Amino acid sequence: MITDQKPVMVKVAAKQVHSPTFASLYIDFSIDFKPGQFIMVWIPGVDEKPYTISHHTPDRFAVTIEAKGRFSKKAVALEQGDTIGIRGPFGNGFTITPKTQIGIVAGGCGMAPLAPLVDRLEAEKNSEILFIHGARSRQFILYPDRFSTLRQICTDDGSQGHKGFVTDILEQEIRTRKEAGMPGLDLVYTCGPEIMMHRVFHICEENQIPCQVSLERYMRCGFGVCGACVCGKQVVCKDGPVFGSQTLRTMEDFNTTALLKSGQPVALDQYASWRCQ
Amino acid sequence: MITDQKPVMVKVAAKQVHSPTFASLYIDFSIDFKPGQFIMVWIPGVDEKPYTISHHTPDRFAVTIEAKGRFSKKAVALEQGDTIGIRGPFGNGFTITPKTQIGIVAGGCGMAPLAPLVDRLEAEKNSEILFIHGARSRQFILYPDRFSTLRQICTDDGSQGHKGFVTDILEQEIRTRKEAGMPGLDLVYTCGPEIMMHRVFHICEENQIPCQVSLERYMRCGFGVCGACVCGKQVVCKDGPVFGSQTLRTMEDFNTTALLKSGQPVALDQYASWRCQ
Amino acid sequence: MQTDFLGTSLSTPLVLASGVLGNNKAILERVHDNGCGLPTMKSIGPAPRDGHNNPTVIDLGDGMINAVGLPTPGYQNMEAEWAELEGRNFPVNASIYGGSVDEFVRVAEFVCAKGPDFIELNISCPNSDQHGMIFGVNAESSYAVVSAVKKVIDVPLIAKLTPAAPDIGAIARACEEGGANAICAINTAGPGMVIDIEARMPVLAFKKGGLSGPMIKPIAVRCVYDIYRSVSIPIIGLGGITTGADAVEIIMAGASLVGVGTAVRYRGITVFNQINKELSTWLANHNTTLDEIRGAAHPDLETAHRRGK
Amino acid sequence: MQTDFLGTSLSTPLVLASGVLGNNKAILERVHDNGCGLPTMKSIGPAPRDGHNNPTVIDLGDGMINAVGLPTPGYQNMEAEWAELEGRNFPVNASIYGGSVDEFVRVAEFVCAKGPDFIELNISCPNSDQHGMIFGVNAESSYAVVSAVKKVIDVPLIAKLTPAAPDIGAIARACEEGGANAICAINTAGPGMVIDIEARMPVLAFKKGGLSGPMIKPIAVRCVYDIYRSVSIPIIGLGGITTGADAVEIIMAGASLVGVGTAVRYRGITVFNQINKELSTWLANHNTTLDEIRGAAHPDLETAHRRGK
Ligand SMILES: Cc1cc2nc3c(=O)[nH]c(=O)nc-3n(C[C@H](O)[C@H](O)[C@H](O)COP(=O)(O)OP(=O)(O)OC[C@H]3O[C@@H](n4cnc5c(N)ncnc54)[C@H](O)[C@@H]3O)c2cc1C
Ligand SMILES: Cc1cc2nc3c(=O)[nH]c(=O)nc-3n(C[C@H](O)[C@H](O)[C@H](O)COP(=O)(O)OP(=O)(O)OC[C@H]3O[C@@H](n4cnc5c(N)ncnc54)[C@H](O)[C@@H]3O)c2cc1C
Ligand SMILES: Cc1cc2nc3c(=O)[nH]c(=O)nc-3n(C[C@H](O)[C@H](O)[C@H](O)COP(=O)(O)O)c2cc1C
Ligand SMILES: Cc1cc2nc3c(=O)[nH]c(=O)nc-3n(C[C@H](O)[C@H](O)[C@H](O)COP(=O)(O)O)c2cc1C
Ligand code: FES
Ligand code: FES
Repeated sequence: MITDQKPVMVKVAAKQVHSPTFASLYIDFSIDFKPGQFIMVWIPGVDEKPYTISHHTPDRFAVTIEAKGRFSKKAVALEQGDTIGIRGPFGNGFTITPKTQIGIVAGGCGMAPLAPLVDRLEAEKNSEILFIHGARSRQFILYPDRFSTLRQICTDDGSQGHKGFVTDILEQEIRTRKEAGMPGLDLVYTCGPEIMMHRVFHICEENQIPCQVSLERYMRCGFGVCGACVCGKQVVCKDGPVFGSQTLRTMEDFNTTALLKSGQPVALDQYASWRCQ
Repeated sequence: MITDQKPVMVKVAAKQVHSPTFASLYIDFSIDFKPGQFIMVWIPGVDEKPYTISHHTPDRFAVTIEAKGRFSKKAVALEQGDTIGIRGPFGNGFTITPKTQIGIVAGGCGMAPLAPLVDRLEAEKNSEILFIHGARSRQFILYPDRFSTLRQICTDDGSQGHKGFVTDILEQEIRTRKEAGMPGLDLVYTCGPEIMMHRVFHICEENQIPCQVSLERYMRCGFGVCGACVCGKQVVCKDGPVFGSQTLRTMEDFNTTALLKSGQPVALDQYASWRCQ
Repeated sequence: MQTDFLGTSLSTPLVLASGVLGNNKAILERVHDNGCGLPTMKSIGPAPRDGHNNPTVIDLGDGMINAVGLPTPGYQNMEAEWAELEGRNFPVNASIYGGSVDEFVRVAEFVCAKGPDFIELNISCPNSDQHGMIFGVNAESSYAVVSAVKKVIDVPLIAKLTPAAPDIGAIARACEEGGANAICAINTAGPGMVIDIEARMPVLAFKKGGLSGPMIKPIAVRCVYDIYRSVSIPIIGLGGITTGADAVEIIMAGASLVGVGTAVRYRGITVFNQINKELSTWLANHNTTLDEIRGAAHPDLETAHRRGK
Repeated sequence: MQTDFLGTSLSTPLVLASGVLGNNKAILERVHDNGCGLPTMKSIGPAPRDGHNNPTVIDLGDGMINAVGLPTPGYQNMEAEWAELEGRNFPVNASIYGGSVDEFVRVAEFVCAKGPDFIELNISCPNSDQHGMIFGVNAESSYAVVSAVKKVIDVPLIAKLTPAAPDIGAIARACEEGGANAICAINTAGPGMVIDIEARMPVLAFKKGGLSGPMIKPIAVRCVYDIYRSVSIPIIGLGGITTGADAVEIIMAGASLVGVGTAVRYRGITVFNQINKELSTWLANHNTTLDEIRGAAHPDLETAHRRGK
């Protein structure tokens, strides 16, 4: 079935409310998929926005949405049986290469694209995972019981784990391993607020660790034609949303600039709509 | 390769002149094909008309054309290296069922669609062929050396074989076989002037022999949409051009009516453009 | 799926597009027997006309391009066909064209006396330099021809429109005001041209041709949507309809009947039965009816407007 | 395949269609590096505009439908981009639009001072109620806007036309008379509409959208063919061009340069290099040149007319 042309209408098969603002919508539909790819979700009469696939089995998948603006509030208010349209999957997804020591650094619902990646790494059992997850507070920690890998949690308010940033833990881990003569990280995957990902990238650069980040920009087509999502010379929906260290090094707009709906480039803090945290 | 949409441009690889008015154009092109099917031949700037495939190998085929009107005169005047467009093959082709005693009755260049059928029957060696071929005169006998099966020839002027009609021979053969207690004909394939085919059909009907005739009508699309070629409720280009006894029995327009280019139905003699003889 | 249309009961809501197959009574009947509720005859013109030389009809895979050129025996030369049609047991839509209001009137009056169930004015054919097109792109001339013909015929009048009209809703309204009982939309789109790069010339002998089939379906749906919002007479929606889902789509845009032409290329003459089956299966699965889905893509319009057709 | 166009030397005869990718300097440069001789910027308008809500761009398999709705930062809010473009090593075509002749003039004058190599007037975008369309379907208004803009700019002016014009040749002639240095054709066709039958509403938020890609190629070829016969200025031909063979086809219809938009969907950003390669292979195999095949589908026209472009 062709799923990347006009929307395929599907029903919400189940809904899981994670917190006052986070919910996952489950869809009973077989979709071809690679961790890190996204779909366009259409709520007829409202709008259409990109969401990462946050859970995937051969005949069911989910998206996890934070209620933030007009669209995402309507999305988390959807109930079982409601009909939405989906197009996709789009984007490149994470590059998965056999590595031993893997870092996963998630911020807020930046956990969404990373979750199926962790599922996959856990199933493949080839690697040891350093898993760091930050959130506003305890109740915003997504998928608390999903993974066998232990997560190191940070919260802004200290309601669970470390009070502070995921990057504190990442830096400390890298330092500890180095000092202990333990094997260092071979690769770090990260998703979360762009400022966080930028910091993770730089920590990785300082320590010569390859890094993959998942970016977010305003999107229209989702398949590399309209130009709405360009970030420097990268087309986020098509070349990305995942970018590796080599590309990130030359990506001037990373953590600095994003285009508004009008096409106007603005500083990221003005854009304000990046990955929910 | 899609060959039944817009014309595929091909070069005339070889030309064989059979008589003052008949020529075969050979094309080095692999075309999927069943005996009895036809292609539309486009001479750019001139016109496009249907022609039966008269010779077929995996990488070469031919059409055999009688110079008659404006288009066919240009067609037989084409030379090796000239470019034409072809679309097809179209139509149903002959239904080939394993039979022991097969009659082939060709009139003039009605030999064209029957020739690859005879080639095939000879190759399959399952049947005995009664092969009758009529023409104006000796020099109009197509493919004199092509077949291993002996042909019974009739000419209008008696310059070769029987002076008279193919139907004379057909009737006589049927009678002789019956009288001699020999096995009768299981199936007759015929192509030639419609009046001849009609007569062949009736002889077959009288003797309970199934018959297949290949009809000809003015054509535009070649694939059953425009309606130019309708003959009663049959669409000649798509349901035909080959029709079997069962259909022929209900086909009021067979040997009576054909549509002009304008769509006007006229008596066949007025139409005047049927299978060249 | 028996459907009432302007007082005539049709066995199905499907219409055979004019110019496709409908060259004699036998084939119109066969199309009807295959599930077409209303077969349309090939457009009948004021004088005998051969149409263009070949190539005239070319498949492009996702639709066709054609410039048949309005061949017609001429309205006065069809006695045999009318005689055959007299004893028919199915309704017939007679499509006609002319080069002037007078010609349209003359043909319509003559044809009407022959007893078709409907007369369709082809004020939209793009394939001839002299005929048709001028009426369908202009509201005044559309009104003029429709109102003039309306006076001389006593069967329902269908106006067939071209998507080339800058504002097809306005044309439809002019036709309604002129007395049209229904709108048929759309005729072929474009025109387009296909050049063969080896021959270095257009493939069609007439060079340009009208586009039909799946590639024009979005244009057809948009036109029916626009027309539905501007008239209250029923619409025959066509242009690329190939499946039951396509039929549902154009009905939701506002069509009461659904025309099928080019799809015969892709699914054969039995396409009518196939579409009927798919359509009724869809309706059954969705526990709904044709009446209920008609115009469903216009939730802002009065239910009354939707049900009126 | 270096090509001269209105005095500027282009690395290839390929043009990036406006509205496709060209949202910043980096991507324009990338497109250029991938074999596009002339990248066009997304159309710049008189005031900031968000465009329509999503869905705005939908692939239909054989083309796309879009109603992006002319988003623009507004001509006065693009200093950063102009600053970046200043040091560029590739030519840029700045597409602009306005809601009135005055707006066109204001935007054009301002943009021209920023140093684009060409200014393209989008008098043809069908996606906004207020903008553009009105000019491109009417010869007088096309003349008015072109001639007014021409007075205030000192780079070559390209008029981009819509296939919705009843007589696109006449529009092109009016633009030529108004001072246009080249014609770009075509903008999207239709408009069309795609209704989702489960949602029972149009898929695009704006309901209607322009059609692009392979499904409109026959319309584009016909338009370029018509324009070629009515003007003597060069034509940028686009609409569905996806392969080298498509490029040859539209060049034979009369195009001097070939635009590429929707094909990026089907073959990626490297589509430009792919088309260049296919085009030059075709030319080599046929022992011919771009100049020789340009307008080849018009054997009746003077060679002089064909060579002049
Ligand atoms: C590849 C990708 C994957 C994504 N995956 C997820 C996911 O898994 N889960 C998830 O919750 N979200 C995800 N998003 C984000 C999601 O697409 C929406 O952007 C998010 O849900 C907010 O949408 P909204 O319409 O509700 O909010 P908006 O109405 O867009 O508002 C959210 C905030 O952004 C600002 N804003 C919105 N649009 C603009 C604009 N054009 N210019 C400037 N500011 C703007 C608003 O002012 C507000 O502060 C993803 C985005 C991308 C690109
Ligand atoms: C399925 C099929 C297979 C065929 N196979 C062959 C084949 O293998 N070999 C072959 O030589 N021919 C074949 N033909 C016939 C061929 O297509 C042409 O009809 C034939 O070559 C004559 O074409 P023309 O244009 O040269 O002659 P025309 O110019 O068509 O003239 C030929 C004669 O027909 C009359 N005529 C032509 N068109 C009309 C019309 N519309 N209405 C009334 N009278 C008309 C003319 O007055 C003239 O007497 C086949 C036709 C069909 C339908
Ligand atoms: C070969 C062909 C011939 C046509 N001839 C006519 C005609 O004579 N009169 C008319 O009103 N429409 C004519 N049309 C247009 C069709 O009736 C129909 O409006 C159009 O093809 C769109 O429908 P479709 O996509 O289902 O084919 C013709 C179309 C084709 C393909
Ligand atoms: C998503 C999209 C956005 C477009 N935006 C514009 C625009 O802003 N200005 C313009 O002149 N044309 C615009 N167009 C039209 C294209 O430039 C081009 O004329 C049309 O798409 C036909 O070419 P194609 O088939 O190669 O895409 C847009 C087309 C698409 C698909
Ligand atoms: S969203 Fe259209 S190019 Fe990325
Ligand atoms: S030639 Fe068109 S239907 Fe037979």
